[in-house]
Amino acid sequence: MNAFRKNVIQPILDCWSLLVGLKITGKYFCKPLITVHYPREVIDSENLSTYGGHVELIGKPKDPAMPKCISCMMCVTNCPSNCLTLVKQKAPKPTPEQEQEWAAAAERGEKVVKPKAPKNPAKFTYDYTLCSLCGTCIENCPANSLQFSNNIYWVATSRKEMNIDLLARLKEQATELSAPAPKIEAKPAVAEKEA
Amino acid sequence: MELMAKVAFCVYTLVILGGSIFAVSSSSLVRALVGLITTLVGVSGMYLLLATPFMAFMQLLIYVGAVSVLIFFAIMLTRAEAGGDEGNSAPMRTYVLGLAATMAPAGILGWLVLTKPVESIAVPVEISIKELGAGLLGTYFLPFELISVILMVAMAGAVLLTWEKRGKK
Amino acid sequence: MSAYQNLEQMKGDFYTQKFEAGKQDGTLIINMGPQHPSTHGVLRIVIEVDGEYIVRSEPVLGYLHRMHEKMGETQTWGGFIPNMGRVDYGHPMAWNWAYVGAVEKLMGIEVPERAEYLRVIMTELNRLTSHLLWWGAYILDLGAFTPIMYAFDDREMLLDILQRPSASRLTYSNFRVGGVQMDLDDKCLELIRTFIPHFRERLPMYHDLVTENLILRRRIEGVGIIDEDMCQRYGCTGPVLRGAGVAYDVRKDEPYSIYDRFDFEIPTQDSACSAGRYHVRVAEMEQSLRIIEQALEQLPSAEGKHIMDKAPKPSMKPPAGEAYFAVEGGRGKIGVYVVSDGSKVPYRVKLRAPGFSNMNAFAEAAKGTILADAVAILGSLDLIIPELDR
Amino acid sequence: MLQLLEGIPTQCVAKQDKVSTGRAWSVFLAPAQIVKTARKLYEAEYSLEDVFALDIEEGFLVLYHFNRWNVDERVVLRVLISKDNPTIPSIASIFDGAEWHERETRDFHGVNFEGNPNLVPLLMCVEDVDFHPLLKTDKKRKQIKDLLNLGEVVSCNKEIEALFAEAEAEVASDA
Amino acid sequence: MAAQGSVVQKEMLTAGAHYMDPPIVNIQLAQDLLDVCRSMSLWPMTFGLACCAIEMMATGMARFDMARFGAEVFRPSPRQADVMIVAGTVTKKMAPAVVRLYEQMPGPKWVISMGNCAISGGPFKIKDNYNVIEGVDTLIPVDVYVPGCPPRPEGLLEGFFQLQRLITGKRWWPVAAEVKG
Amino acid sequence: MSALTLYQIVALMLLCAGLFGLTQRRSLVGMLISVELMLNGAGLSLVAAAQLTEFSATLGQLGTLFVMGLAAAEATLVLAIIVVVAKRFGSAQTSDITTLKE
Amino acid sequence: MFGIPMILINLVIAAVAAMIWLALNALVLVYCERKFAGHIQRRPGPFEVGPHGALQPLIDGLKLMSKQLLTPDNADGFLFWLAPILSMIPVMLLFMPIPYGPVLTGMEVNLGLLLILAFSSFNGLAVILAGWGSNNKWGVLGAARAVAQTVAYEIPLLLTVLSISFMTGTLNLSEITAQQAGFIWDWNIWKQPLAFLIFIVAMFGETNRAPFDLAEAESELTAGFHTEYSSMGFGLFFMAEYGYMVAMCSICSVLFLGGFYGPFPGIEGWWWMLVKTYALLFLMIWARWTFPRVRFDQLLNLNWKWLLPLATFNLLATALIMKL
Repeated sequence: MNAFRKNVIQPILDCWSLLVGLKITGKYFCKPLITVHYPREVIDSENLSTYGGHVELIGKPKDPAMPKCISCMMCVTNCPSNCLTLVKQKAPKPTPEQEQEWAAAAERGEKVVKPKAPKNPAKFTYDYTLCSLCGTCIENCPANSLQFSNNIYWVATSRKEMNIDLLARLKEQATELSAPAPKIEAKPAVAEKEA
Repeated sequence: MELMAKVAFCVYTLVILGGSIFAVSSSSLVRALVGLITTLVGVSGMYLLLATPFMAFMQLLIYVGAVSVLIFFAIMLTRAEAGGDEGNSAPMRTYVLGLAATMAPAGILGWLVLTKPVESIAVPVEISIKELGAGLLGTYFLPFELISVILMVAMAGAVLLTWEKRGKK
Repeated sequence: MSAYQNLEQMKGDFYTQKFEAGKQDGTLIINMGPQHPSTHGVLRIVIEVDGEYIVRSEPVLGYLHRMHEKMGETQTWGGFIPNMGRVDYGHPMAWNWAYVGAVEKLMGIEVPERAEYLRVIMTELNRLTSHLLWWGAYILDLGAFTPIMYAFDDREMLLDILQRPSASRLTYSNFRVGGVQMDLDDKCLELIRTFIPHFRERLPMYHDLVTENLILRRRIEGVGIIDEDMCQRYGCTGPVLRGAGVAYDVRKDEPYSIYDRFDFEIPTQDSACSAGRYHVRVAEMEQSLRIIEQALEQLPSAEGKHIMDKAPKPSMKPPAGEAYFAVEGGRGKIGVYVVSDGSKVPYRVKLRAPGFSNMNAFAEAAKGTILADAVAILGSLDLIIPELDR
Repeated sequence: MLQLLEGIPTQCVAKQDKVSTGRAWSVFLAPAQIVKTARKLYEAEYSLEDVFALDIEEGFLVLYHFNRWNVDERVVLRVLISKDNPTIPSIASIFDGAEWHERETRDFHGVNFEGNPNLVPLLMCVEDVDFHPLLKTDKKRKQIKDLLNLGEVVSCNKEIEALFAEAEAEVASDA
Repeated sequence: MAAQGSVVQKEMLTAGAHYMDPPIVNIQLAQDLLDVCRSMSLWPMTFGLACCAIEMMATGMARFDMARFGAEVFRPSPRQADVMIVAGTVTKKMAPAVVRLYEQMPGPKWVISMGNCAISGGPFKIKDNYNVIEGVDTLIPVDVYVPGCPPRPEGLLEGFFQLQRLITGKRWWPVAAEVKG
Repeated sequence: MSALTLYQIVALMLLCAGLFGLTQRRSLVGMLISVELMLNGAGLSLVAAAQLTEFSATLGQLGTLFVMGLAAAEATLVLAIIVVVAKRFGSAQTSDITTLKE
Repeated sequence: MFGIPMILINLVIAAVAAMIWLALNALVLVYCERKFAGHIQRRPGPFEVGPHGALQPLIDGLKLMSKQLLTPDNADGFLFWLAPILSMIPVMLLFMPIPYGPVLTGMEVNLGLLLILAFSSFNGLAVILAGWGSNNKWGVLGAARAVAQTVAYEIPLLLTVLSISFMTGTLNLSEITAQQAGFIWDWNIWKQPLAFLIFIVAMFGETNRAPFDLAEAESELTAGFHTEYSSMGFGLFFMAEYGYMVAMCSICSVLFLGGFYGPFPGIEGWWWMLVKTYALLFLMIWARWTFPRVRFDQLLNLNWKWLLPLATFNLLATALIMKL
């Protein structure tokens, strides 16, 4: 009798669970959808702004096109994936007059005050494809010149595109800020695949 | 209608002929099976022409649905290679002997059929499925039961033959 | 090398060749993977089947070997942390913690209390995402398409929460030696507080839809026995071990950080089968919720307590020595062993992945079952392939 | 632990500081003793955590971590083998899980485990059979005394003491 | 040190099955129409390699729902897939399999390289790299790169839009509003 | 030529094909296929004869039905035998199973 | 009329109509399934291609047609391409004897039910050929599973159909429909509830639909028997599967749910048939997106240990009641 109950009655009773399953999916069928229709609408900016896109430079508050960066190389040395390249600016090449002046000053025994190299970097490139978005560079920047960007919908059709010149990007952003032009798709049309 | 029947007969004959030749001659067993199935379909068409649709559908149901699948399983279980099993052609001697063995009964039977035709009618008799059922359970009850017993025994035998304990776990 | 002499003749796929060499009659050798929907990535399993029954099987690893241990010897101490987010994408916080904890042991750093609480909260939230991911994927493997969608609905809420302190959605690497990268803001805490009751409401639905389902119960009950002895021999930990009836949890038995301050249970099941592991994981989700609730209550206020004030620079130089630190990850005991020679770069980093040991028991558990059971067993082990291959 | 090791000729048994290393005991063994010890540990309900090697100047230091479920007492077995003949008996017959760990060690360092049932590459490609990625360059390789310390020694034989001799002295001088 | 570099020669990989035979009847209009059809029903192959695979799954889930663009039909068999999303790190051991799967796909076929690992080896491109292929485009021709570690699901959707644009020469959907930080 | 004759010729063709196949095939499965061909021929012949003469049509159809049943039974058994033979000898080729001869 | 008999013209028209009907239904059904699944999962499903994604199935079909046809290297090309065609044609024939309305019957066949059973057995054969022809281990495994499954589930299906024909005394589908005219309680479902249940379960098994989709279980067998099929080969299998579903559900509604008759007299018409068929189809879709897949041995156990005895019992009981 016990075996009968276990092997015959119980399975039939268990079939009820199938109906329960159908009921649940049926219930969800009637509920409103939760999809964000992406290109037409996006998840709220408040949420998205906490997500880190690639790294970018922050401009000075007064001069948005000029980075706060002081070329201290902290980010480059600490980056685990070696995706940042920074070239410091060299001191401006002295003009002949200046050289003469300095030479004269040296002769006079005065202390020569050579102009120091400007602090902002000459070249600051960033290979996004190598980055692991760990944020070490941002933490270690003494000038707070780096941040995660909000450029999170970005795709490319070649590897080179993803090697970003951060200075140029900052300039572009600065001009955009000053004159908010309508965003035009400026990506070049790509040749047909069948070619 | 007469013309239609003739056309249909020719078509079915071609299907049967093609199928059976394919079944006998192809080197791959699966292809031979496809040939057999073609023949079966052709024969069932013939049954339709003979006004026995019941037979036609039973032919499809039993042969295509059951026997062919069984044969397919036989092919799979004996791991016949796709092309290799009948790959190399038979020696000439077997070929000739086989042909002779085939031709002898064919000649005799053909001669009989052609020279001593039985009186026949042109339009096939149609009987309803009810009559068939009545026959099955009335006049031919014994053979019917015998067939079912044979099927039963065959199945039991097959299971017994291939029974194997799934031991070493 | 003597042990490899016969490898010379074995060109290419030596696993299949090995199987074919000792092949019995009537069996078929099939390759599951490296690209196969139910191996969750690029695991490959060579299976010898007799009909539908598995005669023997041999997992082949290494399709996602990403040289983490090699990188441990080339990156700086701080620079290795991003790797920890990628070893196990299911539960990266636990790996972060294991590595960071080992280095902290080595350097003798004490972590600020708020940082400890933040670590607990984030790790447990992450454990929820890990279990939800497993739950959905497991049911998907067993052939039901809808539950994973519901699981991911909840998971997306969790990801939104975790995205705030880590700026990332999946490969979190926000633990730092001596603290955590970013603090949880008020909005985030509020989100967590609303999430907990929401998830408590959802759990019964999961049970009704899946756990109670007749078909699912028949699929997983009594399938893939990994009992206590097997766990000991193979070194299985985590839900696999708890599913075999041993109440072992690193959080309880070897309490690290502040886990001894929380009141939670270790769910166990005695059946040692896939169903046991399934129930353990589902029950663990509730326990995680409990821990998070308690941690939120006890969380010290942010004022005056900095989470990173004792943290050394990424280019730190720990003193020479060795340290082993074990934490409880979503899949079992995660152990990180580090050796320092006093330089900027670790001398050796050894990652003890729980999935590696759990997977090891697969071949024995799957023997004699049928092909569909292999999928059920594989899923119940909750594999994350990068963790296996490292 | 000490009872457990009775009858096994250990090279060195030392207590370790749990807070800073995470382990309770450290045991140095000769390669020949490892199987016997593993069996004892298995009988005492220890389970295997991992097996791996450390590339040091003296040779390869193969480490085995064991832990128990009911008692938190992690044990590390250390076996020092020479570079010329990096061979060590396999414990895969006792702890089946060791098979993969040993194969992994073989992949990374080229340590051969005698008696492993299936010593083929686990993680590496077949082409990379004789390439061992974790071998250090001579410049980077360090001596054992620069890396590890013995801890609170219970018993120790001469060889091991000699290995750590200078380090102890250094520590003493530092203090 | 083992030689880094692809296991199989590049010439061997790209020649052959990449492009379709020329159509029998070549009418521009029909081709354009077919291109639109192809771009609107890109069936991806279930081919998750590593972390990015989870984000790929998330893209198919209810919140982002790739199915809206007809890309829901994840085919397990390469024979029925149109686009291969290489989501994750390709290792030396895996490389032959990737190439083989690519060659098994019927033309026309496309490849989306998702995530930094697949694009260039990402964080695993180190000096002593011995096992990670530095960019799947050294193995098979890649059409669209979706950077990120891992990219957001929106990123993958953008990758699909870009692929549709490659096929038809037109972006079909509006540009999403930018995130205000 | 009457319709019946035509049908009989077709049936004869099936018989010939089956016979020829039986002699030529060297695997048991192939032989089984040939036997099925012959059985079909027999069935066709039976039905045609019953339908196109004054003879009882019921008997003809039922007889063929019985033939089909027999064919199914025969196929089952032969399949079992073939499987056993294949397991025993490792092949289902007739040339491999001639151990008695040697 | 030029000597071409009427019956041939009828046949051709019926065949063409069946083909169009099949293709149309497959398209609509694919769309419905994807939408339905989407809404169960709280997402819209196809949405952007055409209004609410209505063009999606059509575009998928066109794309499939324009893909490259690949024949695997080691495959037997003849068998490989025969299989999809062989799976497609019988499905079309299945629609012939089904009465979709008072005059909407493709071909009046007295033995309609027998014809359907006969031609539905071709499906298993096509699957087997596909699996074997593609010379792929997954394909062979999937084919073996599919055949064991379809052969097994055909038996309870046959037995339930037989019990209906016992009751109605005919194998003609039009007659069976005609006998159910009248009110809703005249439908066969009330007379044969057990048979209805068995038929529904066996229907899932016969059409290889989840939770019984063992032949193409993608988490176990990659894609099962059609692993190697690309382009239209796959498309044909896909269409055949959906066509088969529609045919089975139509037959079920004819046998049990009164065919084209409404719940009370005077409102019969083809739309009732459509409504009933699609209700059953939605049940199938609903089940597919809710349940996990059963295991292979459980599937066969269910058949041999439950469905078969129950169906036999049902048949015997029907016979007994009819006799009394």
